[in-house]
Amino acid sequence: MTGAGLELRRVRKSFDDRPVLDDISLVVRPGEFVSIVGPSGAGKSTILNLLTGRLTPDGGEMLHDGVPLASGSYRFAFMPQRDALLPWLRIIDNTTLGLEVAGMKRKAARARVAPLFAEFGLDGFERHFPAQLSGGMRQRAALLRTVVQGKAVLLVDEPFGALDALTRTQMQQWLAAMWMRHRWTVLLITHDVREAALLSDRVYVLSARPARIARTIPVWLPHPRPAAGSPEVATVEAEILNTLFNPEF
Amino acid sequence: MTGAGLELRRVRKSFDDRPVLDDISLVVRPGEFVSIVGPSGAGKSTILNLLTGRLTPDGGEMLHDGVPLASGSYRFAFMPQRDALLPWLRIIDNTTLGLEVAGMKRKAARARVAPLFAEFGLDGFERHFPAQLSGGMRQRAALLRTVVQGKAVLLVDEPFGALDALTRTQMQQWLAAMWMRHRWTVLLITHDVREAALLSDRVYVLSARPARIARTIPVWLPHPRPAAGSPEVATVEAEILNTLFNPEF
Amino acid sequence: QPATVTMALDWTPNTNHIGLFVAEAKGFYDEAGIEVQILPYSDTSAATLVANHVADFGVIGSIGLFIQRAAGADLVATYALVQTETGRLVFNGDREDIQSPKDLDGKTYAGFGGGWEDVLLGTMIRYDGGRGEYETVTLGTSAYEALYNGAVDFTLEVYTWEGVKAERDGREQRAFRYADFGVPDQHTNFIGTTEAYLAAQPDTARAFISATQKGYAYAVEHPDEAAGILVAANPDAALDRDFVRASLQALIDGHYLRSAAGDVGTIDPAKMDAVGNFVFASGILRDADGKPLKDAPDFSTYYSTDYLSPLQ
Amino acid sequence: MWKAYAFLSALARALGHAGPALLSVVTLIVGWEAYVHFSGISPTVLPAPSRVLAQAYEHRQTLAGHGVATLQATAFGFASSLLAAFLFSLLVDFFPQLRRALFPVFIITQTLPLIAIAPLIVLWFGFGLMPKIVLVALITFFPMLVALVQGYAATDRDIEALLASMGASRWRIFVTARLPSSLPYFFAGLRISITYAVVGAIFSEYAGAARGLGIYILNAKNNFRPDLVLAAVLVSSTLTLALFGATVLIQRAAMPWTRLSEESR
Amino acid sequence: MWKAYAFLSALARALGHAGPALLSVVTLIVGWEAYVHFSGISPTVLPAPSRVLAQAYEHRQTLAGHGVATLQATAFGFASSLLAAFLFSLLVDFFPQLRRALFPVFIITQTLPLIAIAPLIVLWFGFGLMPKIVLVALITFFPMLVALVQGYAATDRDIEALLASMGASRWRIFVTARLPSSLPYFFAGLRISITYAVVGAIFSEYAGAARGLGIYILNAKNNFRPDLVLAAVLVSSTLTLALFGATVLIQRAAMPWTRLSEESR
Ligand SMILES: Nc1ncnc2c1ncn2[C@@H]1O[C@H](COP(=O)(O)OP(=O)(O)OP(=O)(O)O)[C@@H](O)[C@H]1O
Ligand SMILES: Nc1ncnc2c1ncn2[C@@H]1O[C@H](COP(=O)(O)OP(=O)(O)OP(=O)(O)O)[C@@H](O)[C@H]1O
Ligand SMILES: Cc1ncc(C[n+]2csc(CCO)c2C)c(N)n1
Ligand SMILES: [Mg+2]
Ligand SMILES: [Mg+2]
Repeated sequence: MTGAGLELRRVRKSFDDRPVLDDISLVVRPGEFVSIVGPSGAGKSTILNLLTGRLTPDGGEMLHDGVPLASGSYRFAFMPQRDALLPWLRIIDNTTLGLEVAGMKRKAARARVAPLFAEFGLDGFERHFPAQLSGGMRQRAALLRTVVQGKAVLLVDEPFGALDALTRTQMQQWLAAMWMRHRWTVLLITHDVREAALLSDRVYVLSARPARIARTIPVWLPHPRPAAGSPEVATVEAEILNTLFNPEF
Repeated sequence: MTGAGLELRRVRKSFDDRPVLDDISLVVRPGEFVSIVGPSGAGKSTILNLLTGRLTPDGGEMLHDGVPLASGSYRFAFMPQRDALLPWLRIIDNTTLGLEVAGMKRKAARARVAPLFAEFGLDGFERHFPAQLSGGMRQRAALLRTVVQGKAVLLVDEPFGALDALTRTQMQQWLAAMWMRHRWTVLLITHDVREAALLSDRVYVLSARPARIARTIPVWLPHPRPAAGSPEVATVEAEILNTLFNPEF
Repeated sequence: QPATVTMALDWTPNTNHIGLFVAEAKGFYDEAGIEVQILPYSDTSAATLVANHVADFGVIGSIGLFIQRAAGADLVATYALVQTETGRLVFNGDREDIQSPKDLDGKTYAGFGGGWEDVLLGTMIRYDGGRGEYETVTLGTSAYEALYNGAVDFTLEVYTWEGVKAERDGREQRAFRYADFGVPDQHTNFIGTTEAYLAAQPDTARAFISATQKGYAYAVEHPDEAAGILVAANPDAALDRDFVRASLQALIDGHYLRSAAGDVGTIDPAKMDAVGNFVFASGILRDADGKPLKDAPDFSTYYSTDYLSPLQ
Repeated sequence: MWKAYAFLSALARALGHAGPALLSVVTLIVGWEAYVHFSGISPTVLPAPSRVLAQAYEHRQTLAGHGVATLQATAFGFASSLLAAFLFSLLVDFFPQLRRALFPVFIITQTLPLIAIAPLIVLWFGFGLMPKIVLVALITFFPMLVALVQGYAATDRDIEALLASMGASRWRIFVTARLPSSLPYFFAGLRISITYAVVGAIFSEYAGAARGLGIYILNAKNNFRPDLVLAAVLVSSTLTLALFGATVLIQRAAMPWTRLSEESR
Repeated sequence: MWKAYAFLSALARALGHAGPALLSVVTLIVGWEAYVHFSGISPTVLPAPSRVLAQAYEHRQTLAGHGVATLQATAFGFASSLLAAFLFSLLVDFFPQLRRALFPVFIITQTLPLIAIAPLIVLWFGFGLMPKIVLVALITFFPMLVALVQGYAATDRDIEALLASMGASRWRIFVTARLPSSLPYFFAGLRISITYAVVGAIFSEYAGAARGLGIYILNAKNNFRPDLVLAAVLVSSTLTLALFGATVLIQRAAMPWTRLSEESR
């Protein structure tokens, strides 16, 4: 039952006797866009912390391409909640950060990142500080920093939660377009039911803490999906919402 | 062309030579739920500041029931962005604040507010401090404080912007239900296109600064509207989004 | 390489210190093969600096010497700056209500913060038939301003400095001499060091003391030049040359620096014994644990005249 | 039952917190004691802590008397300072132009070296409580003023807009919103200032006074009793720490909403 | 052209800012001068500012000499204090348990009345630069340590999580994230501490030194020259304000990202 991509099997995690993750099993196949939706405090960020190696699970297995994850292997590129750009680094230095930490020389890292600025709509902003960019541009810079690391899977935690609703909609459409072009393997954490429905190939809905997978919702719709107005997307949304608001779940 | 309710005619406002409101005309009839949607920084909050008397317009007219608004008349109840509960006052004192400022004795004010706690889902939390309440409860307390003032119009600025997406959806449905029961006259500012489509009888879409009314979208759908999944609501949403994202507007 | 001697002062430079500056300026220290560094007055008393080996020598008050020695501090007086008491109890001249020390009962005294002041004043007032009860406000260096402003009733001064200054400034003052009211006459202050220093560097000590003695003797002989030296050596202090000259004259005329017998710097065993027994009897001599001494110590160990040169 | 358990676990936690602190303080004292004993250093240079404690106990009555005088000076001085800071904060809040005019003057007062100023203040104001009050106020007034003004500025603009929309007067807004908003800043300032207040009071006594720990220290110093100097230092530090602790307790009592929010979520 | 305009308007704004301040300072000085002239108060009690200025000018060389000595003591003391604070902040950051053990000891040092401690420190460390360094460090070390530790704690948890996910070492995270995060706190602490540093240096000179403004003040006072005392106070305050201004400039240079974000949005 093993295979390519990322796989979690019956993963459990408690903090001081307080169970947070009860029983989490999920898969992300190469090239898939998978989302996790769940109530606040359910343990969504905790799942990513397990995958980045910040936390170790109390039980269960975490496999990548069928091999158990060793601690300290740093196989995945992580994009934290909000953008987490370092305010004191210029955009160019922010985007090369992962490469430099991984040991690449500054010059080589810049050479790797530079050609991507145009595609990410950041051309000409290399020497700006993050505070000089708009919210949407900052998110694009953060995503650029994430993908340029060339890791197998992108772990993205609520990237657009702090943006206003209009900018958020724009960024979702931009991300959908970028994903179609590059077909990154993505595990996205979100609060936003519509975001999950718009972007994902599959949505895992978490129960409240201690979190289990309450429901797995495959989304068989073709990409790209319209920002609003498609009844199919609306159906997926309704399905997610029903699971979330179902008192029995 | 005058009538009952609130009316703005060709209102203009600049800050230090920077025009913010260019030409705003709108009406809110008694019992109507009207929304204003627009980009960040367009001047939405500025409109409410004009109505509460914090700012005075540079030009144009503001009428209530056909009579020009005198400064210092405080005819409207205002609910600011976020909840703006006073952290050092217990919920009961927060909710009676408007009445007490208007000169009512504390005892009388409490007697007026007390029966509403149950309806607003705050029963038993009278003596709690705001920090002890969840985000949704805080919003309900803030709305209770607003409606209990018994003013002719409720001015509500992005009430749910700070909530997570799931709680926000719940609160929107709760507000829709409350509004159907009480038929308050509401002018709602929001970033959230779906919120506007779900709740409003009419949506004014603002242009970017200096703001004009780019489009007026009447919503002829019956209340209550489903939280997700109605194609009619989706159509309204798409209409608003198209106006907002139209580069010519 | 000349030996260096550090010397701590007890007050801003004044005519009590004149011999030090004269010896320095006239090259007496150079001739003696030593280099003297005069440390400015600070909030930490010279006796403390000396006893703790921060300074080699220092200007030490007479009664302070007895108190600290009794408490076990390693201090020895090696040179008497003055041959007879320069201090006196002083108050403004217009105080008709103060005619003799007993009138000081109930008045306010501006003090410097030391246990012995109480003994001195108490003795004088009681000797005169008073109760010895007065208020103390500890003012330290602000005592004189407070007296001149009338904020306090009396204080102690060095006649040859503050007293002369008051005369020159035309300020009416009256005073009581300690010796007139039951307090034995004393050398008001000394140049002192530690036994440890004398044991380790007897030659340097001798060189320093005798050169200093020469300085004082020279100052008595050449007051005009000496006054000029003191003023020039202390530009920061902005001293008034005429005042310094007048002060020096008072020191000379009163035989403070050179006794009528011609002694300069000599420590008089009789005075030391009298004062020692006086402070012992008053009960302010305490041992290292703060308990009053039971037996009178041998005061001759408190000083040494071995380092003076037999000048005359 | 629950209460008793909660109390015990709170106590355990407090001890757990205090443990390392106590340990290091005790280590320091024991090390000092050992050094004095084995180095044979003279007690006039560095007295052993045991001696300091013994002397503090022996002279407890005198020390208490002087301590009370210092406490009194601190209390009066600090109270005046607080009152003045509050009145000026009101002034500056209602007439913001005044801020630019007054603050630079206050900033300059903060750069004055106290040792130079203290004797002058004593000469100008006499030897009573007044110069102490002035000096303590000089040290603590501006930090408290800044704390209050910062606190007012930290008021949530939304809350002010809300109150204004209700027709609240400027004064009503001040009392209902700005003043409570300033409390955390006020107490942060208070905790620091109270420390300086004690030191300031001792200072002014040192420059001239009839009683107080400053005088006691001066006398002990002039009588070559560093053990008594340190005994007085012990009293003054204890006083300072006690006042510090008191402000923490007052803050908890004055701001119940911050306390509750931690407990019961 | 634009540059010139921008410069001129910046100047106008600065003057607009400085205007009320200058006005009130000048008013104060003129009022003081007038009071001295018309009250006929003795210059030994309260000298007129004109006299203070004239004397400061007349004794400018002496004052400069002592000022340099004080500046030197301040600089050495503050540099040592900064170094120690940084090393301890590192220690406490990497071994958080140490914090609980060390901080209470440091807090106690902050409650010690300096007038009592200064002479003892002179006794222990002699008459040279050392006691000054120790005293300045004693005053400024803990505030700087607290500022740094607070600054580290203010680091965005997300940024740390991000760096950890990239495989960054504890040290790399410290250098890349925690240290830059602490800069605003560091500079806030610096601005306050530098003020205390000057006062502390003067203090230690007062207790014992060969040169310095403290010594000068003490001598002037004993010679009944309050005008010279105030002239030295003027020098010391100017020194403090200059150092304060320098820290503001250093901050602007060291944190370009905060400056730019205001200009160009
Ligand atoms: N390091 C930790 N130590 C103790 N408890 C933790 C830790 N990290 C998270 N928790 C707790 O685990 C629960 C889940 O936290 P997590 O951040 O994973 O939630 P989340 O689903 O990401 O929430 P949100 O949607 O608000 O981001 C919370 O109750 C949180 O307080
Ligand atoms: N009192 C004021 N003085 C000067 N400029 C102001 C003032 N109030 C608002 N502005 C400016 O007016 C513009 C509109 O502000 P406003 O708060 O009305 O926008 P908004 O549409 O409510 O934005 P958001 O969606 O972010 O809340 C902004 O550029 C703002 O900087
Ligand atoms: C120049 C000079 N003036 C005053 C004192 C202070 N002082 C210390 S003891 C004492 C009284 C003498 O019996 C006085 C007045 C001093 N040391 N030197
Ligand atoms: Mg999370
Ligand atoms: Mg707004």
